[in-house]
Amino acid sequence: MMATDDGPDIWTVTITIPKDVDRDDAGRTFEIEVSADETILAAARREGVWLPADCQQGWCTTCAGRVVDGEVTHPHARRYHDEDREAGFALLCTARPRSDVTVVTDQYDELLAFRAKHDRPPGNAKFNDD
Amino acid sequence: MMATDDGPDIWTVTITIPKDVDRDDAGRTFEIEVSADETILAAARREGVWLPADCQQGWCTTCAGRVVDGEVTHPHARRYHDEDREAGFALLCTARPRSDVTVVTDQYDELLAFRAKHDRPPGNAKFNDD
Amino acid sequence: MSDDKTHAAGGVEPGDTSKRVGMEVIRERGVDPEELREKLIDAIGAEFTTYYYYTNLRMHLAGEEDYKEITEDARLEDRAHFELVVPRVYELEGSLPNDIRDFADRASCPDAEVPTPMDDEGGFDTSELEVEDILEVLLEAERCAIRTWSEICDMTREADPRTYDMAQRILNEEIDHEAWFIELLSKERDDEINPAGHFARGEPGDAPYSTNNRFNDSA
Amino acid sequence: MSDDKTHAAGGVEPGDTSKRVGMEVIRERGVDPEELREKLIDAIGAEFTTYYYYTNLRMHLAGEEDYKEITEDARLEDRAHFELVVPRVYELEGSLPNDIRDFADRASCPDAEVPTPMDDEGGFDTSELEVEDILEVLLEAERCAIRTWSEICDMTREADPRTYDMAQRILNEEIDHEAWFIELLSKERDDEINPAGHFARGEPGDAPYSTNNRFNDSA
Repeated sequence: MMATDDGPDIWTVTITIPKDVDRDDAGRTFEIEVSADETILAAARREGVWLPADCQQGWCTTCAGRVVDGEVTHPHARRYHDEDREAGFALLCTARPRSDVTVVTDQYDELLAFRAKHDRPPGNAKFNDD
Repeated sequence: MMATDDGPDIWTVTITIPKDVDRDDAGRTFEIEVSADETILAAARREGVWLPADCQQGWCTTCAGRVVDGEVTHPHARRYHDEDREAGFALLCTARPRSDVTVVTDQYDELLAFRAKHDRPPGNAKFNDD
Repeated sequence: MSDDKTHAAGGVEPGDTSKRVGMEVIRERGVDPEELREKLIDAIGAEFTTYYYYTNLRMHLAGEEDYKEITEDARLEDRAHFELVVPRVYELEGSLPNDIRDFADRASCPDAEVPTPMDDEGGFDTSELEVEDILEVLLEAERCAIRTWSEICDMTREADPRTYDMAQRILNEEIDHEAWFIELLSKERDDEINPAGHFARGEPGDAPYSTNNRFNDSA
Repeated sequence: MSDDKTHAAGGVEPGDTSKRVGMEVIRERGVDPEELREKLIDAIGAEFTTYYYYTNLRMHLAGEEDYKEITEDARLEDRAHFELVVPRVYELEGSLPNDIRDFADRASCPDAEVPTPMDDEGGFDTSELEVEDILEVLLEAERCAIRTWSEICDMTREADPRTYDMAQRILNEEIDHEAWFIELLSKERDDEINPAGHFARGEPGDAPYSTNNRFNDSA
């Protein structure tokens, strides 16, 4: 955490891109500063790290990631459940840091399967297992 | 039951109209013959007893009744649940007799409330209790 | 709408906007406008869901251009029915459900699904699907709609000329639709000639009886 | 579609209808057409649900005829977007979900509900509802749509001119819509002049960029 006299706290967010994603930055790790009232996605894109996203309202789950260490909050997410949090999932488009944080990106498929398992959208609407 | 050499069995269906419905036949009881491959609704309307109905596909529940005695089957109902049966509800538009039967008509409001209590449509879509 | 509004029939004070003469005249004639309104919501729920479901059904009438185009007419006309009656729901102090899933759940007719399971690749398993199976779903959906709008004609005939007018216009088209699908299913399944007896629509979804606002081609 | 169809890029034998050159050219250029198709279904799920939700939102902009008519434009244009892209989903060997509730659940944008609870009489409790609350829901729905179609432009720009063309045409209208609602919300909430800079549509839901088939006024 950086000391700031004015404005919100600023935290260090470590972003790990999985090795197997189909982008140039696969396998890389970035460290960025994110203020407490900024989303991890917006901060990353500002710093030139292009994380996947779509609605940016915490609904579609395209931006799903996993929190490996630290704490985030999702004040404006439209579809984020206690069980998502307990399983370590975050929606990076709405997630704001509340401590120094380490996240792994590109967890859309994983969250979709998790949601389907818990009979939650959009996972249960995407798999034809009925 | 009437004896028949050819065709399906024919059963006696006793239809009781509740006293408090807003129709001329409120409080009356009718006895009609219904063959095993005919619905109670169709037989009643054929005999001039105008029971309420809408979709006539066992979906909308407008024709809901209660089986007081005897047995019916719902081979073509689109939305009829085990718990409906256990609670004595029938959808008269699709219900066919499997014995002599006594039914009470005009149970739409009751079935709606029952469905809502069990979080089933259309009851849960009609009450704004969320 | 205040909670203490009474629903007894009768007088509306000058300038009172908490009551509508357009509803009280119905109540005075023995029909509960709130009950009618809720039935209208159910009925247009079915029009709205068939608009959706007919999209898939139409597409799967593959290789049958004539069936596809007739289904497209029915699809767009059902949408026109939804558009026609929504304002009436509001006039009767109602609204559409705040959740589209509730709208589907309370629709007065069944979901008109493609009668085959989905496969694992995002489409339908069409290996066992026959054209006549689709035509039968379409036919039964139209029959349900005929029953619904006939019920609404019954409810309104003596008490509510405005809703009756809408209901009979929609019913006109639903009866057209049943006749079409009886013709097509009879020929396809039974090789039987069972004419609908209509001329073709001018353009897809022409809705000759029910279209709202001729100046607005999108309705 | 047989189960053993391979998805490797490459040759399509003469007369082979189990593969589509229209998909293989996309795959050869590095985009997975199946993944794209599923994203298109999500995107038009949002267009379809906003078509529904804007009906209620529009009605509740009571007494604001100008806001109502602009919302009606957006409502009918979102419907046109759904109509425009459905055929593309099929071309890419997909279909709409067989349950309308699944379509809503997988929509890429949130339900755009009227931002007030329903009351016990079948309508909304409007006692605390402000015009600006509705305009904000509309604005955020348009912003979501802009993000979605921008993503689809990104996915298709180098590989799929046909889908790219649709996406950019829809995006054009979504950007119109955001500008409208920024203008209206700025004035209503902040008494601030923030012009959209557009001329009015010719008729409700004109969809100047996205309308499919000009010969079919119903699309």
